[in-house]
Amino acid sequence: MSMADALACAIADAAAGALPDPAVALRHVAAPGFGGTALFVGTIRDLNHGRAVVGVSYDLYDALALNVFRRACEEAAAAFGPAIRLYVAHARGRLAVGEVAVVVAAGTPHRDEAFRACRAVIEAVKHQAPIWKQEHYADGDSAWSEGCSLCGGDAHAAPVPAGPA
Amino acid sequence: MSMADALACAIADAAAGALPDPAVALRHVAAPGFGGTALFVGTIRDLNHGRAVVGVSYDLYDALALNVFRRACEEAAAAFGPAIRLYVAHARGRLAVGEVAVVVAAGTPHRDEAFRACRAVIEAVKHQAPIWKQEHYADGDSAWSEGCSLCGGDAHAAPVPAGPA
Amino acid sequence: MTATVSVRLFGAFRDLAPAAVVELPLPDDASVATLRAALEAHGRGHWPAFQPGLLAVSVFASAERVLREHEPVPRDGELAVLPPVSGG
Amino acid sequence: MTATVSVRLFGAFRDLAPAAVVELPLPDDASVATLRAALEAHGRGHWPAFQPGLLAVSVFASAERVLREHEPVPRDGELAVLPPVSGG
Repeated sequence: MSMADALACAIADAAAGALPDPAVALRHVAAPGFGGTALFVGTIRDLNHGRAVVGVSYDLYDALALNVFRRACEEAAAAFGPAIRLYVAHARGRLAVGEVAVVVAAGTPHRDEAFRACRAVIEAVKHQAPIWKQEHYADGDSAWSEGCSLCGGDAHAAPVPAGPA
Repeated sequence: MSMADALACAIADAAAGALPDPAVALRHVAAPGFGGTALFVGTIRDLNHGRAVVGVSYDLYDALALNVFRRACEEAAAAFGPAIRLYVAHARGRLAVGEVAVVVAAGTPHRDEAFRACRAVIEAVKHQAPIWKQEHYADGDSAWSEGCSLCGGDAHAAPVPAGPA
Repeated sequence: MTATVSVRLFGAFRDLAPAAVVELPLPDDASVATLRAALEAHGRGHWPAFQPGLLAVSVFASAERVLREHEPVPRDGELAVLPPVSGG
Repeated sequence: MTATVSVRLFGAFRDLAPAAVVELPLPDDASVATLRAALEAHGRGHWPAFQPGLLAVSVFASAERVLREHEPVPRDGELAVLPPVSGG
């Protein structure tokens, strides 16, 4: 199997009825030589910082997000492979409480590599991928989440320039 | 929700067509307040220590295994809860390559607790539960796996007495 | 006083006895260590395929827990001998 | 020489311009830092809801990667400004 087949990255368009699917992820990372699969599923919570949440809208810079997903998978494959299969999918659009925002799966011969690769990839998705979350509250208000600055969080980024606060 | 509902442990009888099911595990650990779910799936590999494997038979001491699963879940809930839901299921009987031997899932508000709880529970299943694996090889031979001695591996166990090697 | 205890056999021990259980006469106040010695004597006397080395790395257990070597053998409920485990 | 570059807007910046894109005139040899200054000037001049503090913790990127502050603005392909991210 080629490395290209072994790594799959996707964006699921909620407006078209698609959401990241754990079953698809598990099927993608399965192989007869693999004994361990680790999966992470991120879902929309009904409460954040004490406010009742009724839904979340995700905005993505699709092209760069897919590049970040792919690089995260390649780095995990270099660290925990070469016998490894990885899957990442993230939702775009508006999701309700309990719906799946992100799925990451890693299949490997043994469990330690699967857990570590899965964790490394979800951390990259959370901290490096160009994805923004707008929370919709029960009181009708909406707000973009405070996030994780990419300044300095990526080898490609320069430090934050001194600027107006 | 009571802690009893939050923790589910099961043995799936392969002879009756049942196998641990990741979808059931994910449904069990989902809750509106949870944003992170970690799942581990253990499957039968086609190769072990260089020998071609065609199947594995699992023998379990059911009553004690369920007690060990439950204790492992309780310990993970104490360490990573109280907002946590956990699921463990292990197969009994003969499985083919690729079939699911074990599933562990943990749902929590945030991902770190989910990963750590899932890992802690699968380690307990692997090292403390009374489960034995007989591998069936392509050449027709079968052998019980060398395993992990429970002597000293558990607070309840005494050191191995000096005895014939 | 002596009474018979039943010990369930699992894993590689299961192959030694068709019923996967062995009956052993044991003094009422016997410890788990005494049970271990009795099972070893039985194995050496009755089971050509018996592996004393496997018993040495095995533990005894009830349905609730693994038993300590020096505690008395519980007389209510099940007993089992557990070779090294390999779940998952 | 000066040419216009298009910068895509995401997250909280998306609300500032209906098309979620801003056109900025920029010298051909402009660095990313110069682009940042041009976007800040545009924001202060045109967008009442513009938050300079958010821009200060944002980065510029192409479709391939986050851009360094001192490198020249690439003139082929897309440009975007990325506020702090919150995926997953």
